[in-house]
Amino acid sequence: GCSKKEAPPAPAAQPEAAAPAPAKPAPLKAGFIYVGPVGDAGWTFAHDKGRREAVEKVGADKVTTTFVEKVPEGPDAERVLRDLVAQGNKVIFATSFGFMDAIVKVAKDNPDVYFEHATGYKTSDNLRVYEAKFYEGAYLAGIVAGKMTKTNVLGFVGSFPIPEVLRNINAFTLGAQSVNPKIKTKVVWVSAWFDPPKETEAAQSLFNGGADVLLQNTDSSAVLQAAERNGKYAFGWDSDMSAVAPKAHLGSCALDWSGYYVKTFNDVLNKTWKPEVTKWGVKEGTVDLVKVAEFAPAEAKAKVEEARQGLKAGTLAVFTGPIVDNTGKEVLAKGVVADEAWKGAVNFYVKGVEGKVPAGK
Amino acid sequence: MIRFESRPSPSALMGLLSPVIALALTVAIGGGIFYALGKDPGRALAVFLVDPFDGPRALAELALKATPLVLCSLGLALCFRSNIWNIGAEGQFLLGGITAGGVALLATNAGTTVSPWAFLPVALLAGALGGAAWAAIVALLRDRFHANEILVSLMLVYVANLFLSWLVFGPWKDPHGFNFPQTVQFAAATEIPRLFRGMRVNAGFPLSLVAAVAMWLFMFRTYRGMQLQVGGPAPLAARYAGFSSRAAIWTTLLVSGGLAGVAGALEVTGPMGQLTPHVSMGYGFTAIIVAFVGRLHPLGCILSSLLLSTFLIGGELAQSRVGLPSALAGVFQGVLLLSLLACDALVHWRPRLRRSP
Amino acid sequence: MPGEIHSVLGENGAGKSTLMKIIYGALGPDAGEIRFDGRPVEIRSPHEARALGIAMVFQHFSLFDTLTVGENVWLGLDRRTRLKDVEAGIRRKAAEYGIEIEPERPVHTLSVGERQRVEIVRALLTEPRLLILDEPTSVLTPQAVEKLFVTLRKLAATGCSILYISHKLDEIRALCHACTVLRGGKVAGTCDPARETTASLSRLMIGAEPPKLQRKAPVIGELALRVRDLSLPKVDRFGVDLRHVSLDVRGGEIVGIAGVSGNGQQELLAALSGEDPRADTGAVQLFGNGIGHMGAGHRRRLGLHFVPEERLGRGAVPGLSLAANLLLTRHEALGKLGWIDRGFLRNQAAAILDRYRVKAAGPGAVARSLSGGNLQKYIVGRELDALPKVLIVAQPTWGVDVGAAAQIRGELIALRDKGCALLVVSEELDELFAMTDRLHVIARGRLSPSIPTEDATVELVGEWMSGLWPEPGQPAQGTTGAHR
Amino acid sequence: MNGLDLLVAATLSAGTPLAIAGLGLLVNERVGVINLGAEGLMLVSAVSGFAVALHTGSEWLGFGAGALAGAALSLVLGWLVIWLNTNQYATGLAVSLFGSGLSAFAGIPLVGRQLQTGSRHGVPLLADLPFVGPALFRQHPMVYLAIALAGAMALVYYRTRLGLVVRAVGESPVSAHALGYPVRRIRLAAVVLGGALCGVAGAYLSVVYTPLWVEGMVAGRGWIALALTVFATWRPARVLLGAYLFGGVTMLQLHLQAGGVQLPAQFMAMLPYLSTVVVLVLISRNPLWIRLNMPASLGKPFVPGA
Ligand SMILES: Nc1ncnc2c1ncn2[C@@H]1O[C@H](COP(=O)(O)OP(=O)(O)OP(=O)(O)O)[C@@H](O)[C@H]1O
Ligand SMILES: Nc1ncnc2c1ncn2[C@@H]1O[C@H](COP(=O)(O)OP(=O)(O)OP(=O)(O)O)[C@@H](O)[C@H]1O
Ligand SMILES: [Mg+2]
Ligand SMILES: [Mg+2]
Repeated sequence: GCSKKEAPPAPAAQPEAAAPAPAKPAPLKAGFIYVGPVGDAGWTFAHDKGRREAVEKVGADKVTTTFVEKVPEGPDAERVLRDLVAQGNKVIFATSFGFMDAIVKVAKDNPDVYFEHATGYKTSDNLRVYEAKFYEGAYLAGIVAGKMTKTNVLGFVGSFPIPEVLRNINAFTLGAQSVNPKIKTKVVWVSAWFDPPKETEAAQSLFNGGADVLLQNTDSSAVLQAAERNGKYAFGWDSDMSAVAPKAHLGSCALDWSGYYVKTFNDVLNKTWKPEVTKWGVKEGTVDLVKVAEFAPAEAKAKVEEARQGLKAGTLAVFTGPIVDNTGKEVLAKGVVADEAWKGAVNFYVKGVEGKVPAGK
Repeated sequence: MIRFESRPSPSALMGLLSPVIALALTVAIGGGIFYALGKDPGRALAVFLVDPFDGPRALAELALKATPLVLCSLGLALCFRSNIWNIGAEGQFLLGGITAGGVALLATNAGTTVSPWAFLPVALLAGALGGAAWAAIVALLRDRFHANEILVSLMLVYVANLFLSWLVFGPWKDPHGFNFPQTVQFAAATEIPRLFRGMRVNAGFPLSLVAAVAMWLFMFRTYRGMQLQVGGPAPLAARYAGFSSRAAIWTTLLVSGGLAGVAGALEVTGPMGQLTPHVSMGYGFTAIIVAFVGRLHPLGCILSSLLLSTFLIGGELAQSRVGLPSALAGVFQGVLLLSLLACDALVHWRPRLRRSP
Repeated sequence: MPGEIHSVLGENGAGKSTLMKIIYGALGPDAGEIRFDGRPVEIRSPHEARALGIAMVFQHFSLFDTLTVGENVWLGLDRRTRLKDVEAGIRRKAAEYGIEIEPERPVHTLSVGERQRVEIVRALLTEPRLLILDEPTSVLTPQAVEKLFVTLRKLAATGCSILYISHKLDEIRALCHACTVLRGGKVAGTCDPARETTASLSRLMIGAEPPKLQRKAPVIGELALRVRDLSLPKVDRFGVDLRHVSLDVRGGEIVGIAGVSGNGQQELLAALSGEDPRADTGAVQLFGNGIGHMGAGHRRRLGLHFVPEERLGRGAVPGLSLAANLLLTRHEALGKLGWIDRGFLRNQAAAILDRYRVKAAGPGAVARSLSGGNLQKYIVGRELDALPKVLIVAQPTWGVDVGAAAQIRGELIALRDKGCALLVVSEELDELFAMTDRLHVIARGRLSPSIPTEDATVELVGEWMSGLWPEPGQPAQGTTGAHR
Repeated sequence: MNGLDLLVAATLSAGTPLAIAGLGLLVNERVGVINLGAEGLMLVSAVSGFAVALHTGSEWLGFGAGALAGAALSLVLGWLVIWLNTNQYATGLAVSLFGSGLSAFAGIPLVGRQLQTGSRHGVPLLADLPFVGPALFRQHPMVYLAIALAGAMALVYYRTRLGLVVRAVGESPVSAHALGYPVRRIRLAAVVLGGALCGVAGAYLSVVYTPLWVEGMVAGRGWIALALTVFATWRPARVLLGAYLFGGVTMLQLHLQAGGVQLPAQFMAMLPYLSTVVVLVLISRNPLWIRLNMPASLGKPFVPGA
C-alpha cells in the first residue's frame, strides 16, 4: 500500500496555523526539493514518505514542511532553493546528487539557514550531507536471491555505472555468494533512472539470458512486474513494493528516511545542528530488507536475520577482505574492512559478476 | 451557434487583443480548477502570473530562464519559415553545451586567468560550432540522402543526451569527484559575465535580444533572408528565381543549430559552471512552442519566451507557495497555451452568431 | 435551356469563375437564388450539384497529384462503381471524344494540357445535364479544340446544357448559342454570339476594341541565344527526353515554338531558363558564352529572363506581397550585403502596376489575391521592365482576357523593337502567327527547323506537330526552306 | 546466438506499443494532421486504461478506456487545428504538456497499485512448436492485433474507395473540397480515430506491457512513434517494420549487454536511434518516392472556400 489518496499535503499553505498560538514559538519551517515526482514509487516517493512520517513524529506544531517536486538538476535548482530560503524555511533538504552545486552556492549566501544534501560530498558550516548504505540492503537481498535461484544466475538492472550502483551490484553478488558460492550475476544498463518500459525490457533480456532473480537500481517497480509475468523473482527497491507483485516479490530494499529527518528537525530545534557526514544503514534503520516473502525458505530468512543482526552489531561489514574482482585481482586484502574512500572509488565488479564495468576510460 | 468568418485581412487589433482574451480565458478556467481543489484561486493565479515579476531578483531569474528560449526559438522560427522542420534544437543545445564546456574545461585545466569578457567570445564560438555541427549532420543527410529532417533531428537529440552522459560518466569525469558524473567546476575566468551583482542574469540575455533584432533584420530586410522564406511555401518559385534549396537547408540548419549551441554554451558556462548529465531542461522542445506562440516572428519570440518562462517559474512557485502539485501546474500551462493558440484564430477569423436553420 | 451552349464572357476578374463555383455548390452565395429546371434550388455542396446533374471542369484543376488518372476520376463520381469499371469508362469516353488519356498514369506526371483532359473526362463521365466548362480550351491544340467542339455539340444535341467560359472570342462565336457578359460581378448584357463580330463582343466586354498589333519589319541584331544539339534525359518517368535540339534567337526578333503540350516544352524551357542546369555548358550559349550548367539566377544576371506558364507558385510566391515578389527576379532594390530598400521596392512595384494596368490593391497586396490575368500582367511587366537582352515567355496570354492579351502582345513586340531577343512558347497558333518572326515546332522532344512565320500555314504547322518535318539536307517541302 | 527465439519474442512485444501508436499517428498524418501531442495523449490513455483495468479487472475494458481518453483529447486537438486553424505543431505540443500534467494529477491515487496480471498467452498448438513457438506464438493478443491492424490499414488505404478519399483529403484538401467531400469532418474523424489508436497503445503500456502506473511512464515512446511514421513514409506495413526494428535493436543491445558485450552503456543505448537514422538514409535515396508518399497537406491548415 503505497497509494495515497489525499492531495499532496502542504502544511505550508496554511500560514494562519501559526498565528493563533502566541505563546508557542512559530514552528520550524523546512523545505524539500525533489528530483522526481512524489508519485514515482521509488526514490522521491521514499523521501516524501520520510518527510511525512518525520513531521508526524516531531509534531505538526513544531515543524511545517513544503516541497517542490520534479526540480531539474541544473540551474533551476538554485532558483528554487533561493525561493525556499526567501519564504523563510530554516532548514532545506535537497534530495538528489545533482543539486550539489546549487546547494553549495545557496548555502554560502545564506549562513543562517541549514542545508542538507542527500548523497553528495561537499560540506560547509551550514551544509551537511546524508546518505544511506543501500548496499547493505542489496547484500541482504543477495542472501535471499542466493537461496532462491535455480539457475545460479542473478540479474541486475543498472541505471548508470557510478560507484553507488556498482557497490550495490557487488554487495548483491557477495550476499548471494555468502550462501551459494556458484552464483553469477549479469548486469544490464538502461542509461536512465526512470524509464519503466525500458526497465521492463532490460528485465526481460536478463530473464532471456538465464537469470531468475533480479535486483535493480532504477526508480520504478517495472522490474518486479516483469518478474511476476515471467514467473521469476525480483526485489523492490527504495520502498516496499510487495503489493506490486505478490508472487515474484522476494523482499524490498526499503529506505526509511524518517529517522534522519527527525534527527535533523530536532538538531535544528535544539540548536545542536553541526555539519557532519551521515551514512546510515541497517543499524540505524534507514536501510532494510522488508517484507521478505513468506515462501522464502526458512533457512534464507534465518541467514538474513543473522546478517541483519551482524550489521546492527557492527560485527559484519559487507565489504571485508579478501575481495577479488572479476579479473582475479585482489582489491581488498584479507581481513581488511573497507573504508569510505575505498567504497567511494569502487569501479570494478567482484568475482562472479559477468562483463566489465562500462566506464569510458 | 457561433460561426467563424474569414476576415478580409488579418486584424491588427485582434493581434494585440488575442493574448489578453486568452489570458482571461485561462484565468477563468485555471481559477475554476484551483477553486475546485480548495486552493484560493486569487492567490494561486497571482503566484503564476504576478510572483515571477515580483522584484528585481525575480526579473533577473526570468531573464535568465528566457535567454536559452529566445535563442533556440529564433533559429527555429527561421527554420520553420523556410519549411525545414528542425525539431532537434534540444540536441543542438546539448552539443553547444558540450563543446563550450569542453573549451572551458581545457581553459580550467590550463589554469587560465584571462578576463571573463575575453573568454566569452571563445565560449560562444565553441557553442555555436558545436550546435551547428550537430545540425550539419541533419543538413547533410537531408541534402545528400533526402533523409527527413524531423526524424533525424529528433533521433539526434537522444544520441546527444547519451553522448553527454558518456562524457560526464567517463572521460570528462572530475577525477576528484568521488566518481560522480560531473566535470570539475570551471575556473572563474570562464564564467559568462553577470550583469548585476548578486543576480544570475548574465551577458547572455542582452545578447539574445541583439540576436533577435539581428534575426528580424535578416528575415525581413535582407535578400538572403527573403530567399530562405520562398523555398518553403513555393519551391517552384524558388527554383525559378534561382534560389538554391540546398543553400536554404544548410543556412537555416546551421543558423538554428548555431543559435541553439550558443544557448547551450551560455547555460553551461553561465549558471551551471560545469557539465553534468542535466544540461537542458528541455529548452529545445519548449522553444518550438515559443516560436509558434511568437508567430514565428523574432520579436514575438522574445515576448513568448518571457511568457513561457513566467509559466515555468510560476509552476515551481505554485508548489512551494500554495502547495499545488506540479502536475496541476502542467495542466494550467497546457490550458493557457491552448487558449492562446485558439484565441489567435481571432486574428484571422471573425466570430459571428448564426441562427440555426 | 436544354441543349443550349451558353457562354459567359467577361474580362479577368469579372467574377465568372466565382459565379460558376456558386452554381456548382463549391461556394455559398451571399444573396440571391438559383433556379434549376425552373425550380428554385439550394445547392449546398458539389454532391448536391452532381445529384441535380451539374458537372464542372474547374479553371484551376482540382486534381490529386499522387493519384492516378483513374483514381482522380473515380473520386469525382458519386456512383458506387469499381475502379476497374471507371478505368474502362474513361477509355470508352476518351475514345468516343478522341481524347488521349491513360487511366493508370499518376497525375503528377501529366502536362497541364493532359490534366485538363482528365478534368473534362471526369465531368463527361457523370453524364451531366448541365456541364460547366471554365476555360477548357486554353491548353488544347487547335485540333483538340475542334474535337472538343464536336463533342460539345454532340453533347448538346443529347439535351445537355453547357455553360462555357472562354476568352477566345472566335471559339465562342463558333460554338455558342447565347452569351452573357459579366462586368465587375454584374450582368452587363446578353447577346447572340453568332450575330456578333469579335470586335463587337470585345466592346461589350471591356468597353473597347482591342488595339491592333502594330508590327514593323524586324531589325535583326547579333546572335543572342544559341542552343546546339541539346539532349537531356527526362527526370520524371513520364517526362520527355529532349533530343538534339538546336535553335538560334537573335536580337530584334521573336522566335516562336509551337506544339501540343507534353512534347518537351516544359523540359526545354527548364533547360533554357536554368531551372534545370544539367545541360552541357556549351549546349546553351548566351552571346557566345556557354551557360548550360548555370542556375536560373546566374543566367538572369547575364540578361536572360523568363516568364513561366504557372503564375502562382512559380512565377510568384502566393503569400508574398507584389513588391516582395519583385525580388524573385529583380535586384535593383538591393543595397550592399543584400540590404532591401523597401521604399524603393514599393515604388518599383507601384510603377509596374501602373504601367501595365494591373488591377490590384497596391504593391502591398499579396500575389494570391490577384485574378489570374492580372497576375500574369504583373509578372510579364516585371520581366519586361528589367529590359532583358533575351526573354523567354511561356504561354504569354494563357487565360488572359482579350484586352490584356493584346496589351501583353503589344509590349512584347515593343521589346523586340528595342533589340531584345524573344522566344515565345505557346500552344495558340493564332498568337504565334500574330507575333513571331520565325517558328519552330516541337514534337516528342525534337525541334523542327524554323520557317519564317509569313510562310507558315496552319496545315503545315499541324503536320509538323506530328513530327513530320523535312530533315536538314532534304528539300523542305512547301516552303522556301530558308532557315538560318 | 542462443536465445534467439526469446529475442524475437521480446522484439515483438517491445515493438507493439510503438506500432499501434505509429499506426494511429499515420491515420492522423494521412489526412494532413500532424499530432505532436502523442506523448501526452498516450499518458492520459495509460492512466485511464490502468484505472479502468484496475477497477474492472478487465484489460480489454482498459484498452477501451484508453481509446476513449485518446479520442477525447485528440478531439480537442482536432477541433483546434481543423476548425480554428491553429498551428498544428504548437497545438500538439500544448496538448502534450496538458496531457502529461493531467495524467500525473489523475494518477496520484494509482501509484503503486497492482493489476491482476493475466495468465501467459499463447496460440493453441502453435505455441508448443520448437523455436517458433516461443519466438512468435506466445504473445499477448494485442501483438497479433497490431499486425492485423497494419494489414487492414494497408488494405483500406490502397484497395478501397474510402482509403482513396482519405488519401485525397491529405493530398489536396482544396481539391477534395471542390469535389464536395466534407474535408474537415473527414479530417476530424481521422484525428479522433488515430488518437484512439494512440490511446490503445498507451493503455497497452500501462495495462499489459509494464504493467503499472507511474508518472511519465510513456518515457518518450510517443515521440518515437511520431518518428516512425516519417520513417515508414506513411505506409502501414513499414510502420510495423520500423517499430520492430526499433524495438528489436533496443532489445538486442540489452541482450548483448546481458550476454557480456563490452561497450559503454551509453553507446549501446544509442544503437536504436542510430540504426533508425541509418535505415532511413538507406531508404530515402529516392526523393521522388518520398514526395509521392508524403501527404502533401501535412501540417498545413485548410480553410474551405479560401
Ligand atoms: N461576389 C463577389 N464578392 C466579392 N468578390 C468577388 C465576388 N465575385 C468575384 N469576386 C472577386 O473577383 C475576383 C475574380 O474572380 P474570378 O476568379 O471569378 O474571375 P474570372 O472572371 O474568372 O477571371 P479570369 O478570367 O481571370 O479567370 C476574385 O478575386 C474574387 O475574389
Ligand atoms: N472559416 C471558419 N472558421 C471557423 N469555423 C467555421 C468556418 N467556416 C465554417 N465554420 C464552422 O464549421 C461548420 C461547418 O462548416 P461547413 O458548413 O462549411 O461544413 P462542411 O460543408 O461540412 O464543410 P467541409 O466540406 O469542409 O467539411 C459550421 O457550422 C461553422 O460553424
Ligand atoms: Mg476564372
Ligand atoms: Mg481565368
